[in-house]
Amino acid sequence: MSTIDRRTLLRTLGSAGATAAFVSPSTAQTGGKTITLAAAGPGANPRYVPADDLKFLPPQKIPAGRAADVFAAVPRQKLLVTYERMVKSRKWETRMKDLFLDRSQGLYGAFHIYVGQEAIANGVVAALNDDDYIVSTHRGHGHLVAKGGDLDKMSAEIFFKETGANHGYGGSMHMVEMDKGILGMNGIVGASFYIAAGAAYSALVRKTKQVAVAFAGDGAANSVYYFSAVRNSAMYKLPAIFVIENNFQQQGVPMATVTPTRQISDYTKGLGVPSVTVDGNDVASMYTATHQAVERARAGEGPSVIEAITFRWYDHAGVAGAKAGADGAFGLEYRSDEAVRQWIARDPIARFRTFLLERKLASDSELAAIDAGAQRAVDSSIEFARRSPDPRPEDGLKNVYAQGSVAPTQFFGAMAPETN
Amino acid sequence: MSTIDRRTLLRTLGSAGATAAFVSPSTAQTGGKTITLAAAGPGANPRYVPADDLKFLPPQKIPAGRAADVFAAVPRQKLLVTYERMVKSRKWETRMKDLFLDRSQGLYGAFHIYVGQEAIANGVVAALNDDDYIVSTHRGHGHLVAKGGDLDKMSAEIFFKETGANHGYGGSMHMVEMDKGILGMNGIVGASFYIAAGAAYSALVRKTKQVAVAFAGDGAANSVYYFSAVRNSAMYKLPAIFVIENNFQQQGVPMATVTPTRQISDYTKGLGVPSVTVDGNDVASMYTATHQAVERARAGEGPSVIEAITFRWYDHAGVAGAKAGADGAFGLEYRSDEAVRQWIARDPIARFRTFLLERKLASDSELAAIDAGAQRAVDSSIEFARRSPDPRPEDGLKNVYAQGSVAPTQFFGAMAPETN
Amino acid sequence: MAKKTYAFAVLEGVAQEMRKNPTLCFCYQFETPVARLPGGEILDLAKEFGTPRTSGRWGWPIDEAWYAGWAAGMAMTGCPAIARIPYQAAIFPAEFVLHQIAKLRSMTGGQANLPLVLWIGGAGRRMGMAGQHTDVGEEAFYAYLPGLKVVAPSNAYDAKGLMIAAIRDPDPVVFRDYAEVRAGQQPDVPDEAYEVPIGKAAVRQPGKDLTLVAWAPATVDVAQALPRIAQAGISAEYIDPRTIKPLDVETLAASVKKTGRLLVVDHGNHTNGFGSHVVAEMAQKVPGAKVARIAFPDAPGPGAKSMISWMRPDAPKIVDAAQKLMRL
Amino acid sequence: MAKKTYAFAVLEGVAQEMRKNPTLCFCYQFETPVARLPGGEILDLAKEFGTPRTSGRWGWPIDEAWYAGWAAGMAMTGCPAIARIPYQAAIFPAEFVLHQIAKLRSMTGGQANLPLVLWIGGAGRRMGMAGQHTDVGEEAFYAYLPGLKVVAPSNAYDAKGLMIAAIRDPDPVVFRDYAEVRAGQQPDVPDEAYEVPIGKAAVRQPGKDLTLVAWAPATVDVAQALPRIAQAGISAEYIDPRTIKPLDVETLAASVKKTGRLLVVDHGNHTNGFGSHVVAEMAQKVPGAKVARIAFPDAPGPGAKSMISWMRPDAPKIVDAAQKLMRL
Ligand SMILES: Cc1ncc(C[n+]2csc(CCOP(=O)(O)OP(=O)(O)O)c2C)c(N)n1
Ligand SMILES: Cc1ncc(C[n+]2csc(CCOP(=O)(O)OP(=O)(O)O)c2C)c(N)n1
Ligand SMILES: [Mg+2]
Ligand SMILES: [Mg+2]
Repeated sequence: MSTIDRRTLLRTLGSAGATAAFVSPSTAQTGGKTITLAAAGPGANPRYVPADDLKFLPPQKIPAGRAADVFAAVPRQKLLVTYERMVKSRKWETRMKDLFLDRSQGLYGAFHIYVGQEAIANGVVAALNDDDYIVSTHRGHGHLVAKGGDLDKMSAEIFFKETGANHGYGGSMHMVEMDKGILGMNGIVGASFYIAAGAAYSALVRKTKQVAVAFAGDGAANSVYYFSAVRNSAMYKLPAIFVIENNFQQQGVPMATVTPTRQISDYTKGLGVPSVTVDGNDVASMYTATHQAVERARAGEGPSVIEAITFRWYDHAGVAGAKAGADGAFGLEYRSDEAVRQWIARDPIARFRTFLLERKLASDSELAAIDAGAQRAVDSSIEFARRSPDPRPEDGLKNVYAQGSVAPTQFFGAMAPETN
Repeated sequence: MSTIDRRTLLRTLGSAGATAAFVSPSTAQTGGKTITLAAAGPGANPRYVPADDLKFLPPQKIPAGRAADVFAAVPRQKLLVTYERMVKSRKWETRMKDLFLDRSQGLYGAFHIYVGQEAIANGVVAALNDDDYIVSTHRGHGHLVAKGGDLDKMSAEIFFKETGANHGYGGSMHMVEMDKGILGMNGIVGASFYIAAGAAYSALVRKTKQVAVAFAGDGAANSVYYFSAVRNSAMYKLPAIFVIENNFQQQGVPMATVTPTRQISDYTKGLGVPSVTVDGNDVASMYTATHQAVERARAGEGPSVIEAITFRWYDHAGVAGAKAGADGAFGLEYRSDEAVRQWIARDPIARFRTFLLERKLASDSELAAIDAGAQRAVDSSIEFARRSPDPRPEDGLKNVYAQGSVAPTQFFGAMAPETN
Repeated sequence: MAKKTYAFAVLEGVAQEMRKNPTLCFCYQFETPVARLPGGEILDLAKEFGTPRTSGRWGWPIDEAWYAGWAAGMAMTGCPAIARIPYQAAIFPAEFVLHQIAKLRSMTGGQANLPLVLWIGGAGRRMGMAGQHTDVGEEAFYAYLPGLKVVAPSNAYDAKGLMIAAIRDPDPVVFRDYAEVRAGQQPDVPDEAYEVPIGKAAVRQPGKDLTLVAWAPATVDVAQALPRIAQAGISAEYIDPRTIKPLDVETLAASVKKTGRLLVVDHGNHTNGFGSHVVAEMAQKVPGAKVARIAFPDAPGPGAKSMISWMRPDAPKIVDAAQKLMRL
Repeated sequence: MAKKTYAFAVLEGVAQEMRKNPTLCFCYQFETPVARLPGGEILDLAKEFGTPRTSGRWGWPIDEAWYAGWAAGMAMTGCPAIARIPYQAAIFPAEFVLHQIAKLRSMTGGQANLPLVLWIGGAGRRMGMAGQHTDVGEEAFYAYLPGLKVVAPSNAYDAKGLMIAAIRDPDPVVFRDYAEVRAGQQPDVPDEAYEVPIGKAAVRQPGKDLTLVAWAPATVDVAQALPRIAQAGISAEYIDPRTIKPLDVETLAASVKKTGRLLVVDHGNHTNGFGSHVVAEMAQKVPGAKVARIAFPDAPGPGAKSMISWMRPDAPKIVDAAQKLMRL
């Protein structure tokens, strides 16, 4: 056991972060490398100031190490698909951000941008099978794209069209594709933990060896559902993986002001559940950590927790502080612009791109072609959305139950004027 | 760090159990002796059979060691008061048990017997000041007596009389004495955690240095309120102490079948909250562990968790399997009679008595006088209860709000027949 | 067809469906699913289906919101689920039910299926338990939630039939299970599986002077009151809605139209109990009808017998109310 | 007396009480208690009172049941408390409120004091948010709980006065805080502290043909409907109950007795929304009155504008309902 501070760890050990863990009774069982991190964690800091998050910057490149090697050994085709989805996710959200900024487009509703966190969704999903489950959050566009979500349906849903992922009922915060194992985004902080644990139990009953992943934020880790879901998953050795995306922010609340421990992964250490903290902007580390958790899950050994350190580039919701054609949101009072700039400089996609090139896993022109294809897919999805019809007003009474409609009690005598 | 099994630990180290802890990042801070216990803990045992609880028997005597010495140094008067309250608690419940068994007495309502666990309430309360708070559970008669609860009021409440602790509104499960810092028993598993944490916060605001103790069972540790209360108490460094009375039983559910860790104190280790497991039938260990937690709390360092290993002699509720004039309930299908017998052989009161005698802190006749006095107090409290009047029917409409009565809507037109 | 306890009847229904559907699962806490017939027949679902399909011999931890979360994740991924919530915890899963179980179908535009049953205990207005253990009427809250169905059987026959209907229903159903109903007189219960249709009220007794409506625990008191109401010369049409949501408004309204008078007996609280909704619906559907309700007062149930028995809307009060309503 | 935003008015009330009472405390999540007047005046309760009396500059973790637990422990031990619950979590504290906050006084025979305010947000029937973020009407659930009081202001004046009354009240009070009310037109708000009495309805407009009842978000639509109802030649008496529990039944009944007609407009769901209770109370108190209600349908609010705006009981539907009710 060695004791070093977090930043030094991520700088020098790099992808070893994928298996870095604080003292955990169970770490030994997972075969992971055990590293004790010193008091540099962000939690429990009453004198917190926004610039604090600068202390936790990852290195600018995906560092050499075990995780990088493991990831590089993944079939090239899979790596390219992963890259493509990361780019699609980035371009789709960036385009949507520009559309939201342009008032004349008439977009409305919730819109939580995932940009900056793409290595997490994609590193995790790269380690899953197609029939594994994911459960997402309010900030989940990127999770959907990573799991193969359909951009046409997603765009149409943002436009609240009948052709949308949820036929216009859900919007940005509730998109779903059940047949791809996407059990949906969710607007309630903490809900994903229970749904994923329930889905994991279902896999156990059906003996399918499927795994269920709950994505959630640093804020969600304080939900009463979190510890309960992990504890019950440990109790019943469920094939569940809890991915905590620690972007240091909960709306405008800095993570350090509400977290009593140095790392969020500490919460579950006492349960004997492998709980690691990794560099969430490093797709190789995310893949490797998830791969290990998946193996454990499929072997019937129970759940794992992966805390992924990252940062969101935009505001909590909407487009305050953002500009069309430019990355990041600035001038927000709960964080420093310097932090945003530094984290943009650790762009997980740029890091992945460099990795692919340096390891000669792809050529520049190959990647450029993927980039261009992604842009075309994004653009055509928006055309699809625009062309699609709005839901009919009275369809609001449908889909409450499997069959039929509920009564239109907004009208006197529960009948619309025309029929009254 | 040494690794030994739990039973050996309690046998050989005895009262050292008061500060025994599993690896916890914070143990070092508390100055406690760190001991790693091996896989002998009862948790996560799918092949659980009732006889398992026999593996966790404490020694028959309060063992020599640090805790015993610390406790022996407590002023004699305090030790005798503690002994007296333990005896009162035992005799009061035993008498009530006999009354419940005698159908002709007409007792009714909830009745959860604490007998066998008295060292916990009394060891804890001996380390508190009079103005500290306790919050209790459905199984809380013993907590009340330990905190100086009034037997007359308690008996009258069991009889649902106007003179009762709750004027007949509450019964066995809700008794309260606000001015003694007894914030009440509570029928909802897990509720005590939040109320105590809130009271601890209040002490912080009022700068009184009061401490708040939540008593709760092993079952309650699985309530979503538990981890939340400890985590928030850690976050705000609240002077709260969470005492988990692990009696291996949750109604008829054995603790090991629903607890994924070896010890319940493991749950909160990840929070950096000192979390120890001690021999709950050893009043000296309970006192010493609590004393340490109280010092920490008053110093503004935050909460502690104390898991106390114990066993209840009677059924979960009521008097099934019990006999008038005899100790313990037998023939219950969720536990072995052998376990009950063995635990009765570790009677915390007998252990305390022997301790007082062996250390020459009291003479046999002194203790006999206390025993006799306690019996008189119990008997006269029952006479008091019998003599007291029933609440008036219409008083059920009172005390819903601070003022006035609510409407008697059980009558047509919300008026009783006589007045209608 | 045989005399069965309520407990046996419901578990028999669950067992029959679990035999048919190998992915149907059942979780519970301390209420291990074992029931016996006087004849000796034993149903032991924990033994028959084992874990993970049941919570096993010992049951699950005291963490009731989790049961609802589990059921949701299960149901969405091909394992219909029954989650039994002890009565003390009837409201623990409320948030998860409101925002997930009840809404997911609508929020996903119809794509999320949640075939699950929340089997939620009910305490009853009994002496000696006090406050937290004397509640009735949480169906009022669950009925408020769009996307849920709610049933509240008042005997073993309906309980078995409604449980089976709830299991087979593609939507989430709350099944209220009241202690007083379990303890009451039971009709014969067929051995085979059958459904009592969700959404259909039972006209328990035809009559012409007034319509008496009661469900679940209040039916115990109404049963005692009925002969005395008849003796008083009043012909009461007695209806047990059985399903709280969707409420069988047609059957109720037809009766109130005929009798012109409605008396709702509710063991829930007065303010916004489900009885309020029944009265409101009838007042609107049958203008001019005389509507009334007696309910448990807006107070927690106190422990002392003297207080809580006076507060209970019991048979004498029901008879008195019927007579007064006739004089209005 | 000055033009104030709703947010400023309420925080001003809280600040004034916190200045008077050094143990009154206030917790919140992301809604940091800062408000500004156009003139530049800034109220910053986090700064003024600091921690531990407030949740400070950054607020508390996303763990809303804890806020209710905290408030209970605080209030029982001499620190009256205000716990602000974000609208997404309006039901998270439900269990703790039901079994502890609402019942402790009764269960202890009057000995537990719980002077606390649960300041609970309300979403509103807005487009684009869908399901979990479009709820209205959770006051129906809280009003059901004996031991609670519930207020639902519809403008800044009432909000400040009801907040102060709630803080001073010895009993636990739920204060509903709806986004649409905050955003609406506001009357002048006095600078000094004052109470709007809990339990008193406001007759907003006298009339003789029908009684129109609406509270909180529905008042926004009613305000638009009133001139058109008048144009249609209908004299509506418009009452805002302001307090949901205890409901001012006398004021309402006196009006319905006078007009003979009641129209309740409710943004809550139809089944067992609080509107059901208002209708039921009036149908019983004023036999023969014509009672009616329009409410949001029993469906989660869908995201698409086309659907949710059609479902909203808005001004045209209110006018239509008033006209139809007159023809009944
Ligand atoms: C139970 C609940 N409380 C509050 C909210 C409001 N809310 C929405 S997102 C959010 C912040 C979540 O932070 P985190 O979990 O870190 O996720 P992030 O937004 O950073 O991705 C909050 C407070 C909610 N949706 N649900
Ligand atoms: C939330 C909740 N669920 C279930 C119950 C029913 N119940 C009462 S006591 C009890 C067992 C509690 O076990 P434990 O916490 O270990 O305390 P013990 O009875 O052993 O003292 C249960 C399940 C309850 N009161 N509250
Ligand atoms: Mg975050
Ligand atoms: Mg126990």
